Amino acid sequence: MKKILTSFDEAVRDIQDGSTIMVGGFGLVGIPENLILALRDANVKHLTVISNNCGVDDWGLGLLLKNKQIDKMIGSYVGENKEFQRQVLSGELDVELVPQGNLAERIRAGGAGIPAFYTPAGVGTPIAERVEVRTFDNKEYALQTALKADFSLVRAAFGDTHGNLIYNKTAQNFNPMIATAGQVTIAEVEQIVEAGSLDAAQIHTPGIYVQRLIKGKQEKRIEKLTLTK
Amino acid sequence: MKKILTSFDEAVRDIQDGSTIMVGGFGLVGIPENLILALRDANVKHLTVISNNCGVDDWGLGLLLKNKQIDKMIGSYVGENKEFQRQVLSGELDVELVPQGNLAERIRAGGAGIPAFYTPAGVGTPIAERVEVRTFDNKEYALQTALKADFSLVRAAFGDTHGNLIYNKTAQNFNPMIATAGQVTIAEVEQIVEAGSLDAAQIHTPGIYVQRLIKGKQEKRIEKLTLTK
Amino acid sequence: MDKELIREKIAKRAEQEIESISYVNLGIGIPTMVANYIQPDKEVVLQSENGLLGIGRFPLKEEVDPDLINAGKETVTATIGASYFSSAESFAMIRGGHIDLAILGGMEVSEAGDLANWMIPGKMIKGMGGAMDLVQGAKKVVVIMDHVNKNGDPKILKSCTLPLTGKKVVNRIITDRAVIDVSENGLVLVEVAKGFTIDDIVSATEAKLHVDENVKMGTY
Amino acid sequence: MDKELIREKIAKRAEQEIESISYVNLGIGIPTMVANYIQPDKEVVLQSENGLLGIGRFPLKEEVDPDLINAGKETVTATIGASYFSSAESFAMIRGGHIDLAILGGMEVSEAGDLANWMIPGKMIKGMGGAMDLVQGAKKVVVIMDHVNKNGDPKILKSCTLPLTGKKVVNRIITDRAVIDVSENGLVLVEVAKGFTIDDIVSATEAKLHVDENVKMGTY
Repeated sequence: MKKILTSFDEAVRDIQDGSTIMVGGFGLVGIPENLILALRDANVKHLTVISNNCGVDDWGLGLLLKNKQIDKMIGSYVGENKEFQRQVLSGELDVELVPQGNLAERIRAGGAGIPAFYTPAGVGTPIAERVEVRTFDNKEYALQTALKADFSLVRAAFGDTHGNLIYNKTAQNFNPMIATAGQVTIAEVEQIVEAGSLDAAQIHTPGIYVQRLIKGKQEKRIEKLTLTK
Repeated sequence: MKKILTSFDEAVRDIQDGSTIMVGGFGLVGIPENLILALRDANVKHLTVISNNCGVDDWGLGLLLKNKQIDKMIGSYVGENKEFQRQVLSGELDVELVPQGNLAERIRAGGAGIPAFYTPAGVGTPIAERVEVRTFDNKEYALQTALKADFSLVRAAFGDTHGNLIYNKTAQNFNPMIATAGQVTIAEVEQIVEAGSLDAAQIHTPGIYVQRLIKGKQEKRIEKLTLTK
Repeated sequence: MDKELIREKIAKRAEQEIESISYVNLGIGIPTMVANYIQPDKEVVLQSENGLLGIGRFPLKEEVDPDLINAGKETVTATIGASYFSSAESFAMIRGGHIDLAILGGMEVSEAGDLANWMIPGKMIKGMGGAMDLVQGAKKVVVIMDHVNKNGDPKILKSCTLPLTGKKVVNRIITDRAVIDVSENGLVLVEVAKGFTIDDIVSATEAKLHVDENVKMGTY
Repeated sequence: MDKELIREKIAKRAEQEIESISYVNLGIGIPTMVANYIQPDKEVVLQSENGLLGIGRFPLKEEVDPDLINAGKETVTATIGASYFSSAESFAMIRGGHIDLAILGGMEVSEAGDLANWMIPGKMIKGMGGAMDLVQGAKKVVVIMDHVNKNGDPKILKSCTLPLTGKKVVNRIITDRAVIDVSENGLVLVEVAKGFTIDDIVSATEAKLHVDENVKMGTY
């Protein structure tokens, strides 16, 4: 039932200059590695990227940054990336920092048809200076609007032929919401299985949200290896 | 780690006259049957009940209705219950009808610390007459406020000793959101298993939301048996 | 024609609205019957707002699971590739514009595409269920109903007299007598059922009806 | 005392804030270290805002799963009874008041309980991550930090000079020198660490400090 692709270049071919894209992942965990590589190779420019982080200098979204493909970044934590700093300070890159919970909820709202909602995070701080603040039950909340994208790129452990996705452990993170908020959602999955192979009660992302599926081998780079000796 | 009870009377003992309770289920599917029976026996009065439906005349929340324990009902569809109609027409019962999606989202918001959000459902209809209507991107939306409860009563198929819950098929329905929105959440489960028996990636309701667990045998009455001959 | 045959006729015509590779929500009543007529070559996934994507046929006696129902509370099965989820997720899906088509019953539809289908003042209080969410969220909303009520009075009106389910939400009306589109310029008659003339339809419709230049006669 | 020992001292004192049978979120840095000192008889579940309830110890080499990290992006394990979920669910949990305690680092705390811990104008842009959500959502917020900065200047101020993370959000401050509660009437000194006097603390604190009548000396 779903379009199952074999070429990553083809998967991202209609992403054009100036598109807004959302990309799943937290740090380097759960990022659609090969879709990002294909986007780098496609060399599309002036992207607005919505993602919790912006990769590291030589992996993940950092690759698009290095290649100067991103005009604007909306995320919650970008501290791991030196090139990011350089581009912001030089005025090449516009950045909107959003509290992580607001970011997650704004993306969910985008997929769920909720144009705006109120949240306490950021009230009384610089980030709420230009938004409506309103009191409910004696507590102040800031109005937050939904985020949507032209294309959503997500990564899952399993995808079935109906587009149903299951994520592995903390590689879930932003992927389920991002899958709902793209006009077109492209899922890079570690394994493609026949519909019916996954337990219907255990699907994280129902297939209705996924327009394209492609299988990709993951490097899964580890940012901070910490061990119990 | 969680309080596992064996007496349903004890499970509902601190629910007092005038409490607001939320009850999971859609029709008679996924309702916490034994918790409702115990509430009937406890004979607490003046309850405000938040639930999608209100049972049928002789089962589910219909039992509390028959026993005149409910002062106010907030739900989306109450058409299956003759006693409900009688009490509303006689002025004994106050009812607030809410579009089903608004109801689900208002309960989710209650559990998620979102005091209010905007939704299109109901705009231009009698139910949005007394709420703020606001335009985003040329479409009108109505402001909806969060719903919370003193006690949430849910039913799951499996519960583990850390309070993690897994629901069966469409018996999930309103239960996951209701579990998050109660000051105290009491879960009636078909089976209690040791922590670690359930797959961590497949938990529908994380244990943090559940304060009490109790095992209950379910009748699972069928409202409309429809068969392929 | 007897009532059951009329219902069948409407349901069969409504089936033509369903495109292959689409996600569809069918309301309670005649809309649910539409499922019986879906062409086997169409890939269609039916959504049930109580938390199921992939409604299957009714169960055999030995397949009945009391925990598996549709939004009409009827026992059903799930298709291969189905998924279950919460009511919040289900309505996020509906409200977020992910459902391609919703087919609902109607009491009244207005010239502007307003729909009334949930309450008659003074009668039994039932509740709107998910109808108000569906009419706002689905990409296309088709209302199926009898062309006139029991007294023979039009149900397609200049403006609705009953409390609304949604304002300007209907895209197409399919009745036992005609198919009518809601356009920016008002209602457009696009098909007339067998045994009726254009004049029959116009006189049984209170709202102003533009007749499409390519109106098709006797299509169903 | 060397830096590592001071960090350890603060972390150990902070551990006393954790009650048995509670859900706790530990921030990045020294707060993460607190986990190492949790008394084995306490039943504590650690939440990680990237979608894990039940953070376990760091993995053995053979246990490493690159898909399993904490919010500081360190490889971890999950405890028995853990659960994974999305970021939206994780922050619903945090924002909704389900986390009993959040322990965070701080750059500055004000008399009113304002916290600044996410940015220094003109320096590297990092972002606030989940800190702004955590300080608003957790039932109790404990800030742990050095009492004074590298130049010996107070970090507990009449009002913060850095951009805020949250306004009136801190319940308790634990430093290398003292434990201070934020009350409706201002800051209250409740404990003084070994080797310091009440006067030491008062003079190293810019904000007005009320000394609790039961202030405890040399507790850690």
